[in-house]
Amino acid sequence: MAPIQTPSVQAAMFIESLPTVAPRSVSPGRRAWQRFKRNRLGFYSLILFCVIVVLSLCAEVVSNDKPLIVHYEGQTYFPLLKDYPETVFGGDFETTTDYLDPYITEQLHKGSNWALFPLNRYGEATINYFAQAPNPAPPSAANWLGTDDRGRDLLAQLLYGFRVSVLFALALTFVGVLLGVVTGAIQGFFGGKTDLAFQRFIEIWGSMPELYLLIIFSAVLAPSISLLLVLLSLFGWMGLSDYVRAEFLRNRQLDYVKAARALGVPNGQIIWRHILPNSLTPVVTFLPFRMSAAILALTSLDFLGLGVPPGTPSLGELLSQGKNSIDAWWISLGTFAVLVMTLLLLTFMGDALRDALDPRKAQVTDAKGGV
Amino acid sequence: MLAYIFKRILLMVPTLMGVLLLTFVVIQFVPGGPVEQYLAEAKAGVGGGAEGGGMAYRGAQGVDPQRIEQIKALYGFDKPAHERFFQMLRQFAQFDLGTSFFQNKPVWALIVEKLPVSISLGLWTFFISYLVAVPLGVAKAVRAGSRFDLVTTLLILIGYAIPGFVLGVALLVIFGGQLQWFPLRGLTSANFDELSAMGKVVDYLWHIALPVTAMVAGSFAVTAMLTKNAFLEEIRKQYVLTARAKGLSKRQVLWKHVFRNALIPIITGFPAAFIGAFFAGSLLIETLFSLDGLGLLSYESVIRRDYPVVLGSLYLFTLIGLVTKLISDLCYVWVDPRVKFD
Amino acid sequence: MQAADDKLPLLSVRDLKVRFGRKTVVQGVSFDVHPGEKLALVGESGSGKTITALSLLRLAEDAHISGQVLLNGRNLLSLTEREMRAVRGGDVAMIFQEPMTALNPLMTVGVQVAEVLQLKEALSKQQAWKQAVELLATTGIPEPERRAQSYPHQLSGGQRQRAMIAMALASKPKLLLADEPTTALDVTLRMQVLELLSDLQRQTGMAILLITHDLPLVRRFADRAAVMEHGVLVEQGPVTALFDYPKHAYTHKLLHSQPVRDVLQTHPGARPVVQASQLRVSYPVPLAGIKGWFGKGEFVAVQGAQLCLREGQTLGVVGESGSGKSTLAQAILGLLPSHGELHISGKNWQQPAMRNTPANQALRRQVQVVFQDPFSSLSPRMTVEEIVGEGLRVHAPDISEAGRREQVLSVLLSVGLSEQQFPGLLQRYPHEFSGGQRQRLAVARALILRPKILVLDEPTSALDVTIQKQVLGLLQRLQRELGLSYLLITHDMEVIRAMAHDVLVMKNGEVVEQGTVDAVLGQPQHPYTRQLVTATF
Amino acid sequence: GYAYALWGQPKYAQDFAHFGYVNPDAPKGGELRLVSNLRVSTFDKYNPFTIKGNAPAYLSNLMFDTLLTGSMDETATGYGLLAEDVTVAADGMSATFRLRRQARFHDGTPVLAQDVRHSFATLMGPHTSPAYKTMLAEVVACEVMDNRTVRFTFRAPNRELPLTVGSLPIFSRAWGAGKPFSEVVMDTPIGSGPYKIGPVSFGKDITYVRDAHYWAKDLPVRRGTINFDRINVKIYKDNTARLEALKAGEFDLMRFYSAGDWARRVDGRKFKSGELVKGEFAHKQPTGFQSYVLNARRPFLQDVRVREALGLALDYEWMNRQMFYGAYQRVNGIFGNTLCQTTGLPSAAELELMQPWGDVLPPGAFGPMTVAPRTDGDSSLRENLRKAKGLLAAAGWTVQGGVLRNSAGQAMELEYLDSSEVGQRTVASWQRNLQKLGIQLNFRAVDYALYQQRLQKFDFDITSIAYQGTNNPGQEFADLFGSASADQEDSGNFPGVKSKAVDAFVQAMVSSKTEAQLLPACHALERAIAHGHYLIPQWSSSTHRMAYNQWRLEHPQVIPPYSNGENWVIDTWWARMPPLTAETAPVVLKEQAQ
Ligand SMILES: Nc1ncnc2c1ncn2[C@@H]1O[C@H](COP(=O)(O)OP(=O)(O)OP(=O)(O)O)[C@@H](O)[C@H]1O
Ligand SMILES: Nc1ncnc2c1ncn2[C@@H]1O[C@H](COP(=O)(O)OP(=O)(O)OP(=O)(O)O)[C@@H](O)[C@H]1O
Ligand SMILES: [Mg+2]
Ligand SMILES: [Mg+2]
Repeated sequence: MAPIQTPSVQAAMFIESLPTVAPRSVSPGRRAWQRFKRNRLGFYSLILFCVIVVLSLCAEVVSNDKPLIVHYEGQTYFPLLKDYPETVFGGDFETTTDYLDPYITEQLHKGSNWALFPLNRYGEATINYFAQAPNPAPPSAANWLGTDDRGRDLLAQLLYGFRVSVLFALALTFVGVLLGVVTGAIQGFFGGKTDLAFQRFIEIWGSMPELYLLIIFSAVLAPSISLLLVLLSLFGWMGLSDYVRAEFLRNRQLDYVKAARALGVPNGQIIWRHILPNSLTPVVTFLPFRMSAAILALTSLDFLGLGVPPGTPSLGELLSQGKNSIDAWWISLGTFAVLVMTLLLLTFMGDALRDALDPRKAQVTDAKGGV
Repeated sequence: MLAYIFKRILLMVPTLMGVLLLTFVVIQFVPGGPVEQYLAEAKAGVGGGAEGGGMAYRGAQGVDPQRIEQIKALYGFDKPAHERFFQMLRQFAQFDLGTSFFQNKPVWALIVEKLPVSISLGLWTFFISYLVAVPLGVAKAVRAGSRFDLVTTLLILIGYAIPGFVLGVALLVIFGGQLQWFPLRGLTSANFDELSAMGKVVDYLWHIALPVTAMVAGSFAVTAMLTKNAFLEEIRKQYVLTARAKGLSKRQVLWKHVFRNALIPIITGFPAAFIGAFFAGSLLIETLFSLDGLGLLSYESVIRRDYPVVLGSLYLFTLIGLVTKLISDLCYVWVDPRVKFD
Repeated sequence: MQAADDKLPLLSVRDLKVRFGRKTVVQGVSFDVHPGEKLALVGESGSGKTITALSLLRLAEDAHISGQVLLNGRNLLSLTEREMRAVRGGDVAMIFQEPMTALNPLMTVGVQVAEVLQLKEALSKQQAWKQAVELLATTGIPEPERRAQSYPHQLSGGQRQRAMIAMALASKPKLLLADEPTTALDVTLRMQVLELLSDLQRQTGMAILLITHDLPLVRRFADRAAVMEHGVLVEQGPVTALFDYPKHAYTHKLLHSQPVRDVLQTHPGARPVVQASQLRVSYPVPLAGIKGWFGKGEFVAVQGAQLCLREGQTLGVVGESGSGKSTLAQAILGLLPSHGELHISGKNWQQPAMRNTPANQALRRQVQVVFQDPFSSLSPRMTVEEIVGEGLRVHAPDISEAGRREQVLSVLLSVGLSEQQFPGLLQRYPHEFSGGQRQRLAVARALILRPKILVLDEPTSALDVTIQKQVLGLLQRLQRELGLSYLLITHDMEVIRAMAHDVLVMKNGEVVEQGTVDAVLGQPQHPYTRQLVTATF
Repeated sequence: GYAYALWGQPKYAQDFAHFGYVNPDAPKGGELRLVSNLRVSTFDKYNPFTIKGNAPAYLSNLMFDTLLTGSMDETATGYGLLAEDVTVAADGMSATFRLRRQARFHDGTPVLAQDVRHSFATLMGPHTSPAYKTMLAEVVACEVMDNRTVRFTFRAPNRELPLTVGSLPIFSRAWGAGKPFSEVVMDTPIGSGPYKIGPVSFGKDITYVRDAHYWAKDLPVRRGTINFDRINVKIYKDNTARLEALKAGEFDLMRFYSAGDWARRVDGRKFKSGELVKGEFAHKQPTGFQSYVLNARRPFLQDVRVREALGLALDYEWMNRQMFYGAYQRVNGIFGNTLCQTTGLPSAAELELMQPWGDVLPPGAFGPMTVAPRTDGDSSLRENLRKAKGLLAAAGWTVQGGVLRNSAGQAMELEYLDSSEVGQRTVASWQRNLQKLGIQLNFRAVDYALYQQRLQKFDFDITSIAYQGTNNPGQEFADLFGSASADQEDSGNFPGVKSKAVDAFVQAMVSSKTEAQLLPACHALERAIAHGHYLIPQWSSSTHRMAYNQWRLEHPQVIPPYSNGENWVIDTWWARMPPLTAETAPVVLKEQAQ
């Protein structure tokens, strides 16, 4: 076999003349993106989702118990960026100022002093200490969405909780999908002994007494989000793995895989470029659900003391509060609204992603759909 | 094929051993075993008391070591771990699942006792969710992008987003407590035995209406979306054109031709869900509606360190799970003769 | 049977236009088909023949159709979906071009045929099944009862095609749209099928719209012919008139394109690159009843085959449909387990051959293949650039992206696919092509690596004669210049004559005759070979 | 005598006709529907004494009589029930009970001394809950003197022991005869109590039916009590469901432990119509001392000033207002609501006890008794925190860079250990206030079993413990605060109090022969503990909060001070016959509900 020659020699062998114009080409990625965009709902969902995530990422500026700027006795302070002890503003303590304290508020409004507060005056852990109504309190002028059962502002909780939950969910979903797809692909593609052995491993691993494991861990380690991420990732991939395996078992027998084999394409590439794109249905379908499951999983372990570190705002925690005080409807309702919205946006995005991955999807929007 | 099945069945033995060994080893490291539970009980007073309090406590002296030895013997902890493990294996080989530490019953009896509740909830949930979700998914695929698709997505997602227990509480408060249309607890009324056959059926349905609703609401979304996407994947393939060219109606094309092709992802979850319907409980729903099911049993046995129940039910359910898995693998071949495992 | 002009046409197509997005692929086609008439639609590959046929049934997906399609005076384009359903399969049936993808992979072919009978003839399940088996038998499928219980992937290309035909004929349509119905059939079977069609026509007065590249077939079979180029009907008329006095330049070109033999002389001393003896290939088949639980039966598809392909030469393989040609090819490619001696460039496939071990992979580069059914062998989610460029990506990973694209474009151009013709060619997906175009993609994919050995399973069956000539010319030139060896499977004796040095004739899984082209085709020994040679029209 | 009083004389004379708080003419009949308040929400046996399994609620109380029975308006007196006579030996080393002739078990056989001994032996045996062994550790033996006389002998004189043995449940030897006690599971208990087991829906509900021929129904101690024909106990596994069932009228009475539930969630149609009412019944039960326990073994918490400072940061008034709906009183000291409760300056007797320990006692101990810091009225949180800051500074802790550090530069970071996330709610405001002092208090919730294990090993900084109060303090305080138990794992000395003074006071308490000796010892102990700031007092409720159906139930006017909620109801309430309906309910009842 002669070595591959330089392109020009090669080209000359086949044809009389080279094409005169360099082809204008749209990369497959771009085409996929265009298909994604064509799904309006999914596209706008993506935008909205990004906006909300960005908003929650700068939650400190939107909702905080610290003022953005303080002008006190001729000097300007930026409490958001730096902690000032209370003594700076005429208080008693050298610890970080509580700007909601009436004593401090009074100081800040004496004479020419002023302070500019964020839109919502509560941070992620701020207790509205100076409220009068017992906790949880219904929506009021001070707490627009009410407070939760320990007197924290619900709006702030939702904002910060969304941030924690969504970032966590993204990470968990990513890891879970990655592991699930890789393991499922390997089992399904190679089949035979590989499949047999790996399946047994999964069966054993899957029946691991997760709860006990967690209890053991909780005895040794303090809860943290990253620990939770690791623990949940260890077990979270198996369901998806089965689905991917099933798809692979079917698709690996198809003719185009045979063709790729005949071409000498290495296994990795066959898996990655040929079979995987055609086996993504369950993956894409489960994406939004995995996200929301991850959000809920944040609380599922609370009773073991392995949930989110206590005091961390999370949607799951709010949900269980809502269950415990069913009369405080604003807690359940607010949390529920955020959850549904997140899930909806994710699902619409999932739909659009499915379209993007489907080359047969109509090129034109007004094609007659369906069978 | 039979050779494959045989191989799989043979492999179940080491798998089961692996599962049991793993759990057994883990259990050795869990803090707070039954002996400790017993000791704590010796000191703690009756629960209750004002809120914020931790463990209720009334003064007491320690328990003498001899007693502790006695207690250890009572729970079988006087023997070394490996001996206990092999004893357990011997038992399990004869399908003797042991006796609960804390309840006066063999594990078998406990499981059998809880089955009616679990089956009631599980089976109904399973049937309703599949019978609704699969056709819904198909309809959504056919009308992908239409308003119908949008609205149903919205509905099933709302159902999915409400956690079962929250919905359960809401249903319980509204329809059980306030309106009193449905009973608040149990699977049957107290006077069940006196009812006529028809009355029994009505009574039973009346009781499970709320819990099943709470469980089923969240179960549509995943299956429906999976069905939808699996159908969308298939619906544009060439053989669908052929089927249409034959003059088949839309429904025939969908159910006779596309369905089977789209089935693999659906079937992956199906046997597990079906068997799960018998044995999986739902802790929160069971608690909420005062139903004595397997969900509660497994949770309590873990929390209270009732190891015989933990291991016994693990053994039984793993065994069933392994068989289920085999069945679902065989289903792939049945659905798609091209699938081969070797 | 000349259709009377005064009779009302059964089908009348007026100014049919079909558009995909902004691209119009059928540009105002008009023609009539009278009851009992056989109209042949010929034309360049990719000229819109299939799309036209599909449009008649309103099955062209994502396409915008305008114009008029009058069936017995009813405009099909304005019917409701429900009314259309009655037309499909009942009044108008269709034989699809690529049977592998057109058949439902998870239903046995028997069921698929019976389904039509149940639907249109309202037969019971058992009756329908019985009749389906009979229908399959009439198309010449051996062991029809067993084959009816096979899934499409368990059939040979020709068998699938015949299943497709049986399905279309099952409902006794008034109009049959036959899109390349005989490409995978050998000459004798082709005759048998045409006979069958003619019989039916005599009985029921069925009209046929025959789409084909096979001009001799048209001449022998059709009443009238229409020639299509670039979505336009350039010429139509009675066959004899059209063939004898073509008016349009394209028609002229079509009629005078013939594969030309332009191959090097045989070197008896050339190094053998594929050598096989006592090759035996079998498929597992399920056994009936309890036995099926314990084991599998065996269907021997190739038995005791012996062959030798020498460097720089072409070994033609001809034979009955279902005789094991594709099976033999796949065994040589190491895609099926085989018994017996098999050496590729002096090496063996590492067993199991299907496994992609490094040793096998190295061998694979030297042996490339064009599958019989191009559509199913192209990954549906890969673009042309990825599909064609894949071999380079794997075997010459150091070529730059741009370099690779250039090579892809040039090889595509050499099989007659150019960017000018198809804007955005590289980014298209397989389903956006015509059958012939897909076949050329498959050829291009195999050629780009310039393998030592090329297995070509019906590489030109879906190509019109002009393109066929171009592709065969290309193959010949490559063989001359680079010394490639071809294993060429085909039903087309013209192609064999033009390309092959040696010929091997197969029947029922056995090699019944082999020798040089001249020897085998000149003095055929075996009765089957004799039949083949004489039946060529 | 007919009764035994721990201190002084029984309130009721020998010939009393009935207890003062009962309605002797209460009508008998009707049904009381209760809800189970047990943590484990099912039952799988009828034997309440064995280790394994769970018995139904109230079974033990309703089915077994005891030798003595208490009255609800006294703290430590037992009146003969099964026993017609109780005599404590002069040396206090034994107590002898003489059984009543008419006493009968449910199977009609007489209650004999052998049964008492059998009950004692069984309870002390290997198959029963360890709590009995703990309770009876000081009892050496139970001897049968004759058929109707039985004597318990004690290891050491202890005034409380006669009451303890007097409260043992007595059951027949015939109950599960021949089987090891651990296998007596489903055998219907043979006791001599007023109720028998009626219809049962096993594992779910149980109904107790009054024994029409109850042998003791005319005894003065039983007059006017046990008025319901049937007592039905329903089981709900979920709190919300239980609450809804109450509102729906599925049972007649429910006791509330959560201020939030009581204030916010107890309402609905039946409350509006007056059928259900919320009753708060004041009692005089010991408050107990539910507290945040500071583990003084930990280096950071060794300094009493630090511990006091931590207490100053707790804003109880805020919590009571914002979270408890004002439902609680602050706990003060360890003997709240008992005779032993300490106030003001130490008396002479107390000083006499305390003087020898002047150097080990906290300096404040000789001053007035501690009063928990307040944040309302004149004092404010800011002021308390200022004070705390001062104390911390004195102890060498100052704020550096926003964090409280000692001279070694260590930051004050403490962990609050709890067994469930729920506790976070109450601690949150404390955490916030401590933050102002620069103290980081981390909340850590662990699995219940793990929590217990860590408590046993004293592996915590701060936790919360609901110490039950008692009217008769005794030996248990050595376990709670004694030096010996401080080093012994698994003991009850969670704060790690290790003080010779405390040991001495406990010793004085235990060995006191009269109330006059006892009280100063208790006061001294209470002062030592309170001024040591080991416990940050929490709160207690001075009422029983019970919602009940007043159309179906009636209760006596006098509320006995020492009753414990449900027992009072079961014993002394009676059914309205016939029950009222919306039409027949008098306006008063309806108005009362508004
Ligand atoms: N889904 C599609 N999207 C875009 N273009 C398409 C699509 N399907 C077919 N085409 C284009 O339409 C043209 C006509 O295709 P058609 O299948 O009718 O050709 P044909 O005449 O049947 O050719 P052949 O003889 O090769 O089968 C081709 O150029 C093809 O590339
Ligand atoms: N997977 C399979 N299982 C069982 N039998 C099969 C399978 N694949 C092919 N066969 C049978 O093997 C025989 C040879 O098939 P093959 O595809 O090699 O024929 P062919 O010579 O290529 O025919 P054609 O010209 O029609 O393509 C046929 O009779 C076919 O039915
Ligand atoms: Mg075509
Ligand atoms: Mg073939």
